[in-house]
Amino acid sequence: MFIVKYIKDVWGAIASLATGMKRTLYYFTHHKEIITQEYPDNRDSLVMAERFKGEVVMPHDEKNEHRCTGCTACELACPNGTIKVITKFDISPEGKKKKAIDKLVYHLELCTMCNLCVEACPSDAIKMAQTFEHSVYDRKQLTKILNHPGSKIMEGVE
Amino acid sequence: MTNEELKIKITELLPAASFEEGGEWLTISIEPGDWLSLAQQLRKDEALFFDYLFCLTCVDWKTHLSMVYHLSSTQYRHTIVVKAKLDRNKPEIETVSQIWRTAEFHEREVYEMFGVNFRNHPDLRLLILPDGWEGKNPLRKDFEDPVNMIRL
Amino acid sequence: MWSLSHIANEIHTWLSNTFNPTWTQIIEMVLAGVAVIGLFAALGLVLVLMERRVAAWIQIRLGPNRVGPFGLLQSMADTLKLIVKEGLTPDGADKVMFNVAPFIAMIVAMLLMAPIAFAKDFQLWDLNIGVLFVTAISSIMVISILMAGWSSNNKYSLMGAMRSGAQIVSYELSAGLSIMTIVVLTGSLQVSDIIHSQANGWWIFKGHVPVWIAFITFIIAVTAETNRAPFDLAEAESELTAGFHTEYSGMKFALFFLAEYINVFIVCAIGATLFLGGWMPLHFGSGNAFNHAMDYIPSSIWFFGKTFLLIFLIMWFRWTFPRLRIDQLLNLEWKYLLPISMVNLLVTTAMAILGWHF
Amino acid sequence: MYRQTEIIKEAVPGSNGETGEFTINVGPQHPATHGVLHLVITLSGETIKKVEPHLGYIHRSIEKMCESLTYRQFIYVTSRMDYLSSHINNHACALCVEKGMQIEVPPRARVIRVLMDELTRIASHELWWGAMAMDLGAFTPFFHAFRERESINDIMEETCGARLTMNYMVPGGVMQDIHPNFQKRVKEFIRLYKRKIDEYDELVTGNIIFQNRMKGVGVLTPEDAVSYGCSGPVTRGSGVSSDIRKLYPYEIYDKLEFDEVLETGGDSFARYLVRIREMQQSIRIIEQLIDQIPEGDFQAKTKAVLKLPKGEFYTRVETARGELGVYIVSEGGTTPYRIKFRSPGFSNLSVLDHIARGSKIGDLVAMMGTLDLVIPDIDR
Repeated sequence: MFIVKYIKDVWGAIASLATGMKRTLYYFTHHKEIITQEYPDNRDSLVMAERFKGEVVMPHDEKNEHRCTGCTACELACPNGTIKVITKFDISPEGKKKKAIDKLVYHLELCTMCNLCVEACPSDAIKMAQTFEHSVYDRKQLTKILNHPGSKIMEGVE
Repeated sequence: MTNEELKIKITELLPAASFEEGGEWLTISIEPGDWLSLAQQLRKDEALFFDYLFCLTCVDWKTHLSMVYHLSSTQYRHTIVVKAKLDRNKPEIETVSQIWRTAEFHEREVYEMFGVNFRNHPDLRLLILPDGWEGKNPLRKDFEDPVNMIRL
Repeated sequence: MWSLSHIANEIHTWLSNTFNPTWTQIIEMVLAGVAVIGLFAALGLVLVLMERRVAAWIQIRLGPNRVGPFGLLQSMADTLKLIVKEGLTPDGADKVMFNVAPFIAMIVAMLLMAPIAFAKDFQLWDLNIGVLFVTAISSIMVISILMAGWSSNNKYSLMGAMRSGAQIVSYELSAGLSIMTIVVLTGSLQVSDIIHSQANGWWIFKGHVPVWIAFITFIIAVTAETNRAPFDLAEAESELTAGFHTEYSGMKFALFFLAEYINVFIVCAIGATLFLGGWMPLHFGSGNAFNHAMDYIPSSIWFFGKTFLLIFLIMWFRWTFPRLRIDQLLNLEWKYLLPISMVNLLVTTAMAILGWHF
Repeated sequence: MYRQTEIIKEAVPGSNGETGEFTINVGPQHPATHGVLHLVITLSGETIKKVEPHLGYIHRSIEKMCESLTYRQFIYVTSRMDYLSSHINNHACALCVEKGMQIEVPPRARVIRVLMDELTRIASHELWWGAMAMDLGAFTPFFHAFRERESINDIMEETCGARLTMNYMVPGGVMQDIHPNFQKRVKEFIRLYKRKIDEYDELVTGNIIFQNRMKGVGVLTPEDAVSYGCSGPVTRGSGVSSDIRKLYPYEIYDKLEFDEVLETGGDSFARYLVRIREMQQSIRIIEQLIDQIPEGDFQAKTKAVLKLPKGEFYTRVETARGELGVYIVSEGGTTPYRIKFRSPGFSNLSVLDHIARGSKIGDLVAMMGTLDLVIPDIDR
C-alpha cells in the first residue's frame, strides 16, 4: 500500500541517518580515538623510520675521513643532475698521482629522494639521512657540499 | 583466437597487410589508406570483435611517423597491434573515433603532440597544449625547448 | 538574586531616578542595542569555536588549541585577521547592492533578537505576535542572499543565491507549520505566553507524537533555512566554490559568516522556546524535591543550555551527513515534510480541541 | 592568446538569450576537481548540457622526459603520474624492462611487490573514499579514511623510506629487503582495518542521502564503457570484466585466490561499491601472502647498465584506477626510444561528458568522485 511504503521510506531514512549520527557521537565522546600528532611540539619524541629518505649525506668518521673515491657513479645514476662530483688529483707520499674528490656538490632543491645514488655507490660513501625539515629562506642554502672541509679518503677504500 | 588464426583471418580481410614478427602480439602493418575499412571490419566481424582500443599512440622514427593501435576484444580476449606508416611532412590518417569513442581524446593528444591530422575527426583541437601553440609538436624527435627542457 | 531580570530592573530604577522618562527610554534603548551587539560578538566567537571543536572531535582531531588557553582566543584571532583584510569589490559588481547585502543579513539577525526571552522576565520586546514576527523577519534573510548573489556578477554566486531562494521559500512553509502546532496548543502567539504554558511540562513531553514530529520537522526546516549542511546548497563548496559569498572578503564576508551563526542561534532559541520551554526549568509532576532543585538553577542557564543543545544537534548534523542535491532538497520539502506537517497540524488541532494533552 | 582568456571573455555576458544556456568554468582551481583540471560546463539552469575538459595545466611531458633517462632512472618519474598508486606504476615499468631484458625475478621479490601493490591499492581507495565523501559534503569520512591510510603510509615509510613516491621497484626486484617489522605492522593494519570497515557503511554507504545522491547518477552502459576505453572500477561497475590481474595475470596473481569485483548497476553507486569491495579483496590477497613470503634474494643480479634489445614491449597492470599500459619502443640503447603510458585516468575522463549530460551540477561532483580522477595521471 502506498501509505505503508511511504511511512517505511521515512522510517528507513531516519534510521539510516541515526546510524551515522550514532557513529559520529561515539567519536565525539571518545577522545582517546583522536590521532592528531601535535607536530612541532612533539619533535623530541618524534621517531623517524630508519630508512626514511630525507637527504643525501656523506658520513665522516672522527678523523674527518670519508669513503668517497670520486668515481662519479652517483652522478651518473642520478636522474635529475642533483649530484656533481668535482675531482682533483692528490699527490700521495710516494709521488703517485691519485684521483680524489675536491667537492661533492649536492643540490637538495633538485633531489627527489629516489635513493638511486646510494644504491649505485660502490664504496658506501653516501647514505640517506632522516632529516626532513629542509625549508630555508634562500634557495642557495640548499646547495650543499657533502664532504667536510679538509676531509680525506679513508684508508683502504678503493 | 591464437595469433596464427588471427593472421589468416586478417589476411582474408586485407590481403595487402604485412605482419611483423617477434612481438608478444600479432603486429600488422598497413597503409594509412586501408585503415578505416580495416578498423570497421575488425570491430564488426563477429569472430574478431575488437571492441576495446586500449592504446593509441604514435612513434616518430625521424624518417616517418608510425601510428600504433593496440586492440583487444572483451569477448575473446585476443589482442593485435596495428601500425600505419605516415609521411612525416604531411601526416594524415582517417579517424576511428566513431568506431571506438576513446580514440577521440587519444587522437587529439596525438594531433597536438605529433601533428598527425585525423581526417573527419569531430573535434580536432588542442587538448593539452595552450591555445595558439605555435612551433613544433613536442613529442617529435626534433623538438627543442631551450627554456623548459633540462638536458642532463 | 543575581538574575538577569533583577539586574535589568536595578538599572531601570537607577535610570528613572536619575533622568526624566524620555532620557531613560533613550538610554535604555541604547543600552539594549549595545547589549545585542555585544551578545552578537560574543555568540559569534563562541559559536565559531564550538563549531570547530565539535567538528574536530567528530573527525578524530584536536581542533584549535594553540591561541590562548584551550584555543579560546582562536576566533578572536580570526576576527582580527578578517578585519585587517582588504574588502574587495569586484569590478563588474553592482557596488551599492554588493556592499549593502551583508549589512542586511546582519540587521535581520539583530531584529530577530527582539522577541526572544533570554531569562525569566528578561526580554527586549514581548510583542503579542512574537512568533509571527520571527517567521516574518527571518524571510527577509533571503533578500540579502539574493542581493549578494546577484550583485557579485559571478555565476557561482548567482546559482548559490537562486538555490538559496528556492530553498528558503520552500522550507518557510514547514517551519511555519511546525511552529503552528505549538501555537495551536498554546492558543497564543506571544512568546511569554508560550513559555508560561509550559510551566507544568515542556511541549515536547506534553504533546506526544504530534509534537515530536513537529519538532523533527522544525529542526530539519530551520537547518535548511539557515543554509547549514546537509542543506548548505547555497554555499556547497564542492559544487559552487562558496556560493553566494564567493566574491566577498574581509569584514563583509565576516558579516555573512557571523549572520549565519547568529541565525543558527536564533532558530535554536526559538526551537528551545517553543518545544523545550524556553527558560522554564525541567519539572516532573508538581511540588517534589527534584523540581525545587531545578528551580535553583538560574533561568538564563536553562535557556542557554537548551539553545546550545539544539545548536549542537545542528552542528552534529553538519559533520555527519553529505549534502543533498537541489531537486532532492525540494522533493524532501514538498513530498515529505510539507504533507507530514500538514497532517500533523490537523492532528494537533484535534488534540488541542479534545484536550488530549496534559 | 591562451584559451582561458577567450573563455572568460565569452563567458562574462554569460547566457545565450534564446536557450538560457550559459557556460561556467569549473577549475582549474576548484574544490571538486582535486587538482588542476579545467572543465568548461554548458548549463541550462542547473542541468548540464555539455562538459568539455581542458587539460594540460600540469603536463610535464613525462613521456619526453623518459626518452632521456636510462632504464633504471625512468622508473622514479612514473611515481609522479598517478601519485596515489605510485608503487603500481613503478611496478609496471619494472615489469616492462624485465620483459625486455628477460630478467627472472626472485620469488621473494615477487611476493613483496604484490604485497606492496595491494597495500597501495587500499591506500588509494581509502583516499578516494574520503575525498569522494567530501565532494558530496560529508567532511568527517575524509579524516576517518586518513586514519587507515596513514597506517599504510607508516608501513611504506618503514620499508621503502617514503610515504607517497617510494621508488621501491627496480628492474629485477625491489630496492631493499622488507623491514623486519613489516609483517607485524601489516597484520596490525589488517586488524585495524577489519575493526573499522563497518563504520564506513554506517557513515556513508548506508546513509539515505548518500544513496540518493549516488543511485542512478552517471549511468554508464557496458558497451559505452568499453568503447570509451574505460578500465578498472569504472568498467567493473558496469559489469564488464576488466581486471588485468585476472585476465592477463602478471607476477603471482594467477596463484592467488581473489575475486574480481563486478557490479551491474553502471551508476555511481555501483562504482562506489566496486571500490569498497575491492579493498576487501586486497585485504584477502595480503592475508594470503603475509605469512608466505619465501626466503631468498630480493633482487636479481642485473648488469649495471641495462640495455633493452631492439623491439617493442608492452605491459599492462591494474592500478587502483584501472589499466596502466607501458609501451616501450627500444632501439637497443640505454634509454627508451619512445615510451608511452596508457594512463587509466585519461580514458576515464573522456567518458565524463557522455555520462554527465542531462544531470544536475551536483551530480557532476558525484560522477567525478566515482571516476576517481587523479589529474597528474591524466596530464602525465
